[in-house]
Amino acid sequence: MRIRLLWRERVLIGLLVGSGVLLALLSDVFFTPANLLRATRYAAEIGLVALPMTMIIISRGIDLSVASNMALSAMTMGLLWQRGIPVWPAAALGIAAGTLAGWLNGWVIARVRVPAIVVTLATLAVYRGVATGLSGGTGILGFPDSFLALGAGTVAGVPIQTIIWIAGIAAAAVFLTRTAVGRYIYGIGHNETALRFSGIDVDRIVLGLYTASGFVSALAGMIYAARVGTAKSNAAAGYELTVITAVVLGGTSLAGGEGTIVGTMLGVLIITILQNGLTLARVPAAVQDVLIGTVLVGAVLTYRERAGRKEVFVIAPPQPEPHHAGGRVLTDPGNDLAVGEERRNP
Amino acid sequence: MMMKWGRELTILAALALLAGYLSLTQPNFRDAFTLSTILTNAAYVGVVGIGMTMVIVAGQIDISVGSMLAVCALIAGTLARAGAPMFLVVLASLALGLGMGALNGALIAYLRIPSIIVTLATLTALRGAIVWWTKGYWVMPLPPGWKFLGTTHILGLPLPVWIGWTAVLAAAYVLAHTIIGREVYALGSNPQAARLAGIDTARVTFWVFALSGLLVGLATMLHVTRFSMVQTQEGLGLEFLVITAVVVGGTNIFGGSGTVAGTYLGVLLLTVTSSALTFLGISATWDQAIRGAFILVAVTADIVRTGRWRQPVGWAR
Amino acid sequence: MRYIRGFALALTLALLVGLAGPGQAQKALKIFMVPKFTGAAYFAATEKGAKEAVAELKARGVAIDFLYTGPSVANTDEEIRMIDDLVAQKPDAIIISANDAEALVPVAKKAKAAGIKVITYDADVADPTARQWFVNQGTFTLVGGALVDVVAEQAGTSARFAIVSADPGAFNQNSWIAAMKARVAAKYPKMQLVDIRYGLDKPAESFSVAQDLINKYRGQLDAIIAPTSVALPKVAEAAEQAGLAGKIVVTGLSTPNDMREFVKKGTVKTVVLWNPVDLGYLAVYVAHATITGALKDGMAKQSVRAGRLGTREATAQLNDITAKGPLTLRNVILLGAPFRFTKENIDRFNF
Amino acid sequence: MAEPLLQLRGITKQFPGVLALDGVDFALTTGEVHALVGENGAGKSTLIKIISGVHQPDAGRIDYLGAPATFPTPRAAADRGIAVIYQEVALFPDLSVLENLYVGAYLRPLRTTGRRVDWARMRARAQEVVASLGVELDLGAPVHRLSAAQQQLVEIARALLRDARVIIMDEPTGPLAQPDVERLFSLIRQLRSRGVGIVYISHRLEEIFAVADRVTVLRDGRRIITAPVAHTSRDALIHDMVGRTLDALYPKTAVNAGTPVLEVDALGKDAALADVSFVLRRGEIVGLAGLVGSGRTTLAHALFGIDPPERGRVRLDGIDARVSHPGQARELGIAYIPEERQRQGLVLPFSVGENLSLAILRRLSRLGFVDHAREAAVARDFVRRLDIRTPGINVPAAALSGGNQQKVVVGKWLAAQPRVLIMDEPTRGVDVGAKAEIHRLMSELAGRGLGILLISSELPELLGMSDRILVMHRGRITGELRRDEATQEKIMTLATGAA
Repeated sequence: MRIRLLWRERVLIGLLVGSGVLLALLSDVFFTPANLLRATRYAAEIGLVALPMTMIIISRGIDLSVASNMALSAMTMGLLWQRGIPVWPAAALGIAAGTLAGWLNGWVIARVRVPAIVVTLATLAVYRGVATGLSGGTGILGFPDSFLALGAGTVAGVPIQTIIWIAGIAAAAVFLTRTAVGRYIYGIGHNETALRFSGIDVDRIVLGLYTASGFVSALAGMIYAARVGTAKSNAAAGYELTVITAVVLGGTSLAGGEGTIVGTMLGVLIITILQNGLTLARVPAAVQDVLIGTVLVGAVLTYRERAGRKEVFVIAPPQPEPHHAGGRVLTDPGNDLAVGEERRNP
Repeated sequence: MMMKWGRELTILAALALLAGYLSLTQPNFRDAFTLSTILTNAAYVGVVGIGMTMVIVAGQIDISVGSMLAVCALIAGTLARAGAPMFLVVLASLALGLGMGALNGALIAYLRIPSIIVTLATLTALRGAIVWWTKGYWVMPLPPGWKFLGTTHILGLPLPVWIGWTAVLAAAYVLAHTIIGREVYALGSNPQAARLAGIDTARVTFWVFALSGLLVGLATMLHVTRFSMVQTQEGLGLEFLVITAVVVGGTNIFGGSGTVAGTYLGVLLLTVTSSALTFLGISATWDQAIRGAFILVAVTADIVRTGRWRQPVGWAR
Repeated sequence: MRYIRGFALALTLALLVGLAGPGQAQKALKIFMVPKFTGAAYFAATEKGAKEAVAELKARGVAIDFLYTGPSVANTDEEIRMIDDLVAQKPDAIIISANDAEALVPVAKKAKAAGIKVITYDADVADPTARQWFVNQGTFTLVGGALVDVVAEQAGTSARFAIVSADPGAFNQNSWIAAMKARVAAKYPKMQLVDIRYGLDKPAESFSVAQDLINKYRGQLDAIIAPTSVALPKVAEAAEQAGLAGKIVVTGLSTPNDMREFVKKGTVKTVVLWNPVDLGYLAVYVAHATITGALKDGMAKQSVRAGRLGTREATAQLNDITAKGPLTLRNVILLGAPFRFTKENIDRFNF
Repeated sequence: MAEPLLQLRGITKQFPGVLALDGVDFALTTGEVHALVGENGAGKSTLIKIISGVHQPDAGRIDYLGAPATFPTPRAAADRGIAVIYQEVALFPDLSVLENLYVGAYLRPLRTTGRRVDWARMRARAQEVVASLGVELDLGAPVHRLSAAQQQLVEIARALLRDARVIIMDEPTGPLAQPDVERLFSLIRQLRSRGVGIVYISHRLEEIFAVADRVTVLRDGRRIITAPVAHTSRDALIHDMVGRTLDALYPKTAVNAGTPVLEVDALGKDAALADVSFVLRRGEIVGLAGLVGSGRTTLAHALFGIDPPERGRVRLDGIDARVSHPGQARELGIAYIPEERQRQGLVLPFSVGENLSLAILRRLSRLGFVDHAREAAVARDFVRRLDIRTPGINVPAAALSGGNQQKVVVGKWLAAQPRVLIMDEPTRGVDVGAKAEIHRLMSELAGRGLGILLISSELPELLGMSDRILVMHRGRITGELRRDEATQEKIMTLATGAA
């Protein structure tokens, strides 16, 4: 397996390593396995939700309702458990509720054709509102340890949610780069109409993406509830912006068609270690906010500088000749010309 | 004509229906003072909505308005406390809003970073800067002249309402009948064609954001001069409210069409809805769910009304 | 070339961090204090008190590495993450005001399990075994009762009142409301709570919600209680603008500094609160006593000496009312009875 | 001959790696229609862009209105009266016709200095211009409701409103049906009589003979010839453009039609499609003629499942088929080469290989995973078989010429092994060499037993390639003409409903 990284992913790795070294100099606790593993607990929830979000943004959509969905599904689980349903079946039902909420987003977007940003802006309020309404705002706690292990347990020293996240990254990366549907997702982002005219059921893929986003958000909601030991309607407030920040920092274009899972993973990691390391270095949270905003703009600025020149981005087996699938190869110099540009035929 | 103003008329009908029902069942809703408070609370949101309408019509988005409002409010309050005369304070708020808007605009128009990223960054960074700088201390006490703007009444209505209306009318005129206004629509409708038509698209984009900032500066003055202190939490969540109003008001979220009148009606509708929950005694815990569902129904109904949902292909998501 | 820009970015980062990050002290007692959020005068007052106590202890020759840090806005998740990060630095004690009583239990337990003395102040965690001591500013029963008493005194025992609270899920506010209801039921049977509305701790929302209440119950509402410092000034403002200043009783929880103008004007006759400076001050003394072993975990009939405050009893059990019904608080150190700030006394306080 | 309006001498333009123009001379006189022809890549677009201020020449000089001139920006050129009507319409869909006429050059009220828009004056002048063109346009209607022909009218009116002395038309007839083309030509003649100089670019040589006074042929960045059209011929032009003699442009081979592969019976969809019935046999090419909006594309979309029909029956090889979705159409063996190549046919940033495999990606997958080796093999196979000129299969489709892009779209659908191929304007905007190749390919495919339904607005193409021609008017088939009896006049009579 040959892995070739995009230029922006190399920038991100540089940024990750650079800030890692700096933070290690500022705090002796930062660069210890225990601290870094612990930090991934927080990365996992953001990171999981960021996986379907990456795909949705690649398809030129957006899902602003993810954090509300986390709260709604956790709340559903909590309320069912409180009414006597064993915790794991309750969790399954909570995930089912979150998946349904995601499906509902997808249905309105794909079938009624309401813009995704409008639909999910509305369901951002609806889902959290329903969670608040159902629970009256009070939290539910006292879940059994077997459930809490989902959020606090470790396997061989590695937090359980980190393992789930890594598995999710692998699955999402393979799905996006190796399967037909993965290719279609990029295609939908570039030119949805052409995909419809190629006999591809765009609506079904879109529906699937938002449903998957609902499912993963619900799963992250369970992990969240297990980590904090509580199901509460204000859970994960504001996570949607962190998730989108991480995805965009990872190089996914909001204009659709561009983006990778590896980039998103790096984006999540950078935000996580900045927050972790800067707290350890005793930088006030307010300053961290300013810093992360600056990093975001700076990173996107460096991507834009290179946007005119595209590179190969593939995770693919070696090929005897320059290989195509998923590839973007530069050929045409100076093709940033206006309408009606003639393409030269070599 | 029906077609052209269809969305505005729909909202107006919804507004009339809701207000009519409340007036019939809740005698206190009919009260002139109730009306005045609703209009006053809508005034500053409406002014921010003007800027947001321009930004969205131009095909962009600005989610930093709430943080900008807080910065303007705190600096204005600090200046007033330092003894600056009120007209200077107002000018400072306008200038500061213009400056922050211009920063957004420069990053978006000249460095060509997507607006959602720039304003997401300024949303977080400005809020962080506020907490860092104020340490959470509210700005008070404010000099006696501070509340002049916010509490003076003309013909029974507070000054902010009149200023808000003037701004809405002026903006409606500018957008509909001046060259810069029309260029904003052209830019949002087809950016590439706008460039070919000789429009300096970067300049228009820059000014749209700068103006949005300026209007936030104005809105700040309409809002915080009603109170005898400036709280650091001012403007939290304002972007959500304003964008919702713009979308409910019929502006196409992808740019090219939309009116300030629609946005102002959208603001009024949301304000009345919010008051209705209290007047009708609807449990506050369901508040958020009802508001969200309301937006979804409003927007979906409009899409069904205009038949856009039946378009088989090629309709941008 | 291609790495230069990334490098420049990292360099900028380094500079910013360099400016902001102080060095770490050696061989001192590490005491960290995490408020709900740093952006509020109330918590700044507790910081002031805490630093005062730290200075006194230092003057007595105790080396202390004290850090006051928290989320910039009220955010449970950020608070949890920050506490977890701070625990990794192995402080001797950590003083927490919980944004969410339940959600902070696991991280508090984790800190305690790591041998760190965990003290809560201002807002407790839901599980008393997750911490050593709760420095209580005044029980919900006392504070909620005081608010209702103010209404009864100023608007009569058959007053109709409404509440403008923070968020439907806010534990402290909900507990005070529960205590108010209990007080009304026990002492003022004719008093009537007509409505509870939420301003979500946003000034503009708090203001319009207060206006809606005033407009709806015009002439039929005798008092509004705002048990949250963000909403109280906005409720007062709404009463003033409706021409009801002095005609409708406005009271609630806030600091004297924040409410001074309204109290002097008479819009708000009484503000109820404890002294947050003293609260922070006491919390640091409790933390220090717990570290040194002067306060032993879970033992009854102890007392802690807290500088200028004198001594405070450490109580093993204290009955209170919360959002979830009656509750027996365990391992509590009570600051005292809530204080009423009025026109007469308010100028004596600066926090 | 009239006075020279625009004169270019020795224009040279170098792009990295390509010499786009090499010492080209070009002249336009007042009241002249000067056609500019050449294959894609010959330098036509670069020349236009130099005239309109998008590019600056590296060498050479431009004289305009008798004086040396430079056009540093498109705006500068526009201000001096040079207007371009692009292939892709550069209008503002949300704005009214009136406003579209003036974007970038709004009129202000006389005697004031404000930045106000003077709608009344704009409307008055626009009405004048529109009336002078002898056409009707609802100035208040938003442009997105206009037909392609009407949108083009807007562009022409816009040029006239700016007192354009030179109007450059780049493939103006691409989206137009025959009567609209006729109308455009009469409009062009009218403009010519007003003294406007027109640079006319088209791949359709018939049009050049119909409307142009002179023609200049470019090839590989060099001017080959400039001559009055009266002194040249189609074949000579093609020879100059291609650099060699081209075999027949319409290489239709006679076939014996086989069994019916597609039978359509009383297909209907509200008012757009009224009980359409016809039969397509194996090996047959059936032309579908009609004006824009006559229902040809609606019929194609109905058959392909993009916009499923409400009534009627479709049979494939005698078996009833319901097509409610393009994916189903593909599985049933119906392929559709859409009208708008770049919008509907291709994912431009995707590579040639990715576009070729797009419709059959699932068939190239095992357990959901794409077999990249097989995919590459299939793509290379089609690049070779269709002679797609590309540096490789991982070049973005956007980098290919129009003709080669179209071959990619055809290849994508041939890979799906269809039995019925619906081609909607398959050679629009394709240069003459590639056009001939696509026609040859059609004949070959028909020869191998495919049934082809050819939708075209270019009557010579329909006449040259079809075994039979069906003519549509207002959603119904108004007539059927055999190859030997069809003429342009007969088709137009049926298409306009005059029969």
